[in-house]
Amino acid sequence: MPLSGLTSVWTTSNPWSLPANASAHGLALDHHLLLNLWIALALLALAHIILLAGLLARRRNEATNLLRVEYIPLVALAVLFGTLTIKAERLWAATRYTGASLTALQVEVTGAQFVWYFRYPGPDATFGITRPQLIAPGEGNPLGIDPSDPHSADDEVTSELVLPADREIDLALRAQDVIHGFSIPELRLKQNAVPGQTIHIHFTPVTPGTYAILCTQLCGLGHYRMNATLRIVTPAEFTSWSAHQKESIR
Amino acid sequence: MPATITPNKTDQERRRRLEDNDGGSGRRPPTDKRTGGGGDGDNWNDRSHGHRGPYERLHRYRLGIFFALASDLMFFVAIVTTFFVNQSTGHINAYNHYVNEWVPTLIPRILWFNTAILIVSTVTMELARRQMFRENDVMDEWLGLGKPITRRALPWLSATIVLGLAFLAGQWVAWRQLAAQHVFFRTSQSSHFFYLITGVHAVHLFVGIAVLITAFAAFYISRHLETRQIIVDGAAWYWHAMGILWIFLFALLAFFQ
Amino acid sequence: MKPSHLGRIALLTAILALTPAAHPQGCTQCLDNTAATPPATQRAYRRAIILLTLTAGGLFVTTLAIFKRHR
Amino acid sequence: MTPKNPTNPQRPSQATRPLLPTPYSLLPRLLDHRTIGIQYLLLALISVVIGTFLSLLMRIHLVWPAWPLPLPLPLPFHGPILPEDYLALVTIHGTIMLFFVLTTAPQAGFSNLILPAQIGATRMAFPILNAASFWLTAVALLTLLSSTFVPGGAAISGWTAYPPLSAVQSAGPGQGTGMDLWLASIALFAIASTSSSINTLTTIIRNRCEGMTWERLPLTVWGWFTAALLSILAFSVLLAAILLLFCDRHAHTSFFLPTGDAVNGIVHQGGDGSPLLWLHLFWFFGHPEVYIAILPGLGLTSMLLANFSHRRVFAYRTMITTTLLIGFLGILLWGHHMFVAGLNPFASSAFSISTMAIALPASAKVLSWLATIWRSKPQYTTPMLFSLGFVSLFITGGLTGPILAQPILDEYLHNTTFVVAHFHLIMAMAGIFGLYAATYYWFPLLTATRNHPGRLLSEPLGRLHFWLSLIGAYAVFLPMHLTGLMGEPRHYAQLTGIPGANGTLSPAGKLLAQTLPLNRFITYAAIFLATAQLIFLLNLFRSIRKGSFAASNPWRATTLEWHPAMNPFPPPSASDIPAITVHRSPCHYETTAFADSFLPQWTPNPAEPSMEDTANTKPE
Repeated sequence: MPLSGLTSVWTTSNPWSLPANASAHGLALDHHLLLNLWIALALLALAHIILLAGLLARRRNEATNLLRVEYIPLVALAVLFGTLTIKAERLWAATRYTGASLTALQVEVTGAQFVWYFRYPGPDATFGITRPQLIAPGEGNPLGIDPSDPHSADDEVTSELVLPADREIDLALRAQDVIHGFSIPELRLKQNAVPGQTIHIHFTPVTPGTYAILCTQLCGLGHYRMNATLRIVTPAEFTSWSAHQKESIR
Repeated sequence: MPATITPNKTDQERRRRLEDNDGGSGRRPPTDKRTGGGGDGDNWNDRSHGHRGPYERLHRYRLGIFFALASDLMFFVAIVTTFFVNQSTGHINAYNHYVNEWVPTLIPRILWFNTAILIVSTVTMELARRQMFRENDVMDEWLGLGKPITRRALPWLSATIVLGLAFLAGQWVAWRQLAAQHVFFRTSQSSHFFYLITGVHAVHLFVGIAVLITAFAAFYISRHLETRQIIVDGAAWYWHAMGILWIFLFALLAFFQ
Repeated sequence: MKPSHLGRIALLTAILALTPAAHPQGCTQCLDNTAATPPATQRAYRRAIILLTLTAGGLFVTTLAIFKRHR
Repeated sequence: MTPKNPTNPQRPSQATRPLLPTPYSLLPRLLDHRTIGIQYLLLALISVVIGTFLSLLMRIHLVWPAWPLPLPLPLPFHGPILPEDYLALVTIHGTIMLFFVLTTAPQAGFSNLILPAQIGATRMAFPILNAASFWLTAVALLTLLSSTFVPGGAAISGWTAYPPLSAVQSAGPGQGTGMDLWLASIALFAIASTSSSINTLTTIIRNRCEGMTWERLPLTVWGWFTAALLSILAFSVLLAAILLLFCDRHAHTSFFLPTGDAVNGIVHQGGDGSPLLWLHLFWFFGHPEVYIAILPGLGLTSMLLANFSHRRVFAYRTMITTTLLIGFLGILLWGHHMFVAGLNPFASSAFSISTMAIALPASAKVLSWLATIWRSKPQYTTPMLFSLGFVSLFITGGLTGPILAQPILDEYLHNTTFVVAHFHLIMAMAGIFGLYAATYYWFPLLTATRNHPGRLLSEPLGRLHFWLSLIGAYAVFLPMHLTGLMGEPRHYAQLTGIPGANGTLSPAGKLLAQTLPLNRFITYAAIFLATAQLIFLLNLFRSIRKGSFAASNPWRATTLEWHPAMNPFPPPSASDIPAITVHRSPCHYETTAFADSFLPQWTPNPAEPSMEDTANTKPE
């Protein structure tokens, strides 16, 4: 399809391209984004050509045909923007309207000034209760996990997000203090973590590799260094990694 | 000029100079209903009365007050919005249950009484306002035949001031009663709103009373009839708006908590 | 008691024992989802948005109407 | 009108006699709308100089982090720029530029100077309110600037001030006194601009001269009208939000603070507030605000394009409608700032549709502009050039709007420099070009006194200024789209040497470092753009004193502000104040083979009224 052609043109001919996509939903997003960019570019060129041509051409009586000059182009634009909207809404619905499947791997992401914590529920697939009073990064309990809760025993907290490829991930975003923005450019993922709320996003990473996790919502003086690393690994590597994590916990 | 029924040039000029130069100094009969001429047959002469007539200033101020009240309404709407959202926001408690800890603040019974007072004060205010525009009296007063308007309007105006002060006192009592039950501004989510809404409204009424007192003084200070009319009229519209607003806010606090 | 009964009871206990392991994830999820935006809060926000837009839009149109009367 | 001008009523002085015992000569001057307009413009000029300087500091710091600002005395931001300093720069830059330049100059400055004249009125509706709102604005500016001197420095939470960052004092330096001062300043500004908008609206509706029906109002007036209408609706909501936030900060309430919010070990125990609520209230104000900044520019551009291409504005009535539509839709689409902020996905879809809808009135305006100048061989004066620049920038910045209006794309582009580029092109650059067009166009009216006629700004300098500014604007903000597409987030105090997870350059560090070449270029371009503005300042200060005198209607314009009686020079004598009457809609030009003539709104009809005239003045 021509769109992929455009994509390749963009990514090859342009030294400053989008970061390579590493998620399942990213490809469609990229296509739609590039389609939009090309349309914008075309309209930009068209408008400026009309502008310059109109300025250079010699004087003539003023246009009077409201229908031809104003309404027909408007209808055309309306159709164009309408189709773009519908396309975008369908992509949006696909990623956001429905929750994750029950088999999705659950990871809790917690933003605090100025660091990301990642918590894996462990074998019981349930996160232990957290209490703000218990938050003590110094004593190795940055999330304030309540030890008296049986579920919390096998929770693993890491500073690096490790995910298996090709499995749906269900991220539960939380923030301890202020609003943070959880963003993984390569996964075409962005969602604010709001204090007092748990916000779910779900996606499927596909390409193994290490990627950047950024904070994209101004959260204080350390905003610029609030980043973490995402490692997408093969399912086998992931199981061994989590096993190793359990070792380290004991 | 096209052939339309228009006052002749001199008349027009005089009118304009008067309109621009006299700041309602009353050199023109205040009940004069002359409408402007000129234009090019663009139904200029079919304009609504008072648009070019003597009450130019009055209507200008009315319009200004309308816009001020419009933006004030948005102010309160924003607060009410916050009320609805905070009312239905909860959190996960220590036992991992989702709880909503909104506890309605029981409104003191005296608020009903206060509301009644405010409604009555609106009526008296309207009566005072009506007295300002009785044409015969206006003519008399403008011609300097006594002060019939002042005589008629002052009692109602004073009544409004008294009732307004009574309302504020009543609100104060309400706050005292809540404080006696150890319900303060910071006590609970709903008490925030009770004190905030009643407080902000009280501030508005306070301003209103200040204006009313100014109007009262204006009867003795201001030499211009129109100025007096404007102050009373403006105060009246403001007062009505605050009255209606209070009824909504009261309903919100009484029934929607 | 007959072995068949024993079998049934065993099956029943097995099911009862295994269900908790099967559904906690579901529970965490529904709990979290209520925490994210419980219907009440969603309704409140919807009401808030509508209230703001309607009032503002109303005032906008009213002003236009006034202007039109004076035009 | 000038102070001692007889048409200036003695009413203000009477009304304020009890208030302050100022010299009788000074008071009318202070209450005179032209003086107030000039005061507003001066305030905006000071602000824009400061704001530009701050933006340069940011750009330089981004690419040369080590470079300390060599300020002699310990002013704010001297020495090496720390991360919190950078965020303070961001905050003050945004606040100053949006509020004190892009809102103040067009909406209060030029509207005071030009609006009454354009509707044939001799003064604004409420002179005292007018003066009060200016002085309130001045106090607001001083409050904002003073916040940089307090311990902890200025607020660091950006011009949007999202809580809890802005609600909790311990959330960072500058969130204590600095934040309080910021809130106070914005609250004052909100009150000031609400009251000045009340004044504008009342003036437009009430003080029009005879024959000035709303079909005949210049589009600038429509722009001012819509913008003022938006301000009275939006600013009071901001005021309420600020009041609530202030209670959260000082009265132990929790409107925006959730239970168990733990900032630096201090756990907030209170009711269940919701940070999202601030976003709703703020953006309900914030989005109309950006339209307030641009609407007057839209109107002015239409008028100038028509004037200099010697044509009627194409589809005049449609232009009025679109102006109002943009204003109306502007109220309904604030949610597009919150697609990834925790808004309900369904709400996101709704807001995205209403946002896409506004692309149509905007496009209608562009079409009408293109049609107006199409094959018109316009006259390339400096105001015309800046209007054309406005059109170009409006198109370029506007086309990225629909992209950002789609939630799925916003999921990638939100808070990247792509957004920064978008709103700087369409709001900041287009807005400032509109202001320049206004300045070059109305300079004769700005400088006219009753002793000497108005002066013109130098045309050659103006043209130079235009071309350099246009090149600079595109050079700064086009590459910024690319860095945004590469994933560079906003508000980052550093792009290099960001500590990674394990010592080495983290993936985040790599991603950001890739944008450095472009960012260097952007910084050079920004310095270039800022330097180009010195030409304007030079032109301004030179022409104020020794610019060439202008005729009473130098641009052969048709709108009322060029009516001889509206010009302070020569001062009309008390006896003959002409009754200004409007006979037709603006922009009437006739081009015959022999000559091209123009019919100002105020000249009576020739013997036989032209067809277009009657066609155009029939009531809707």
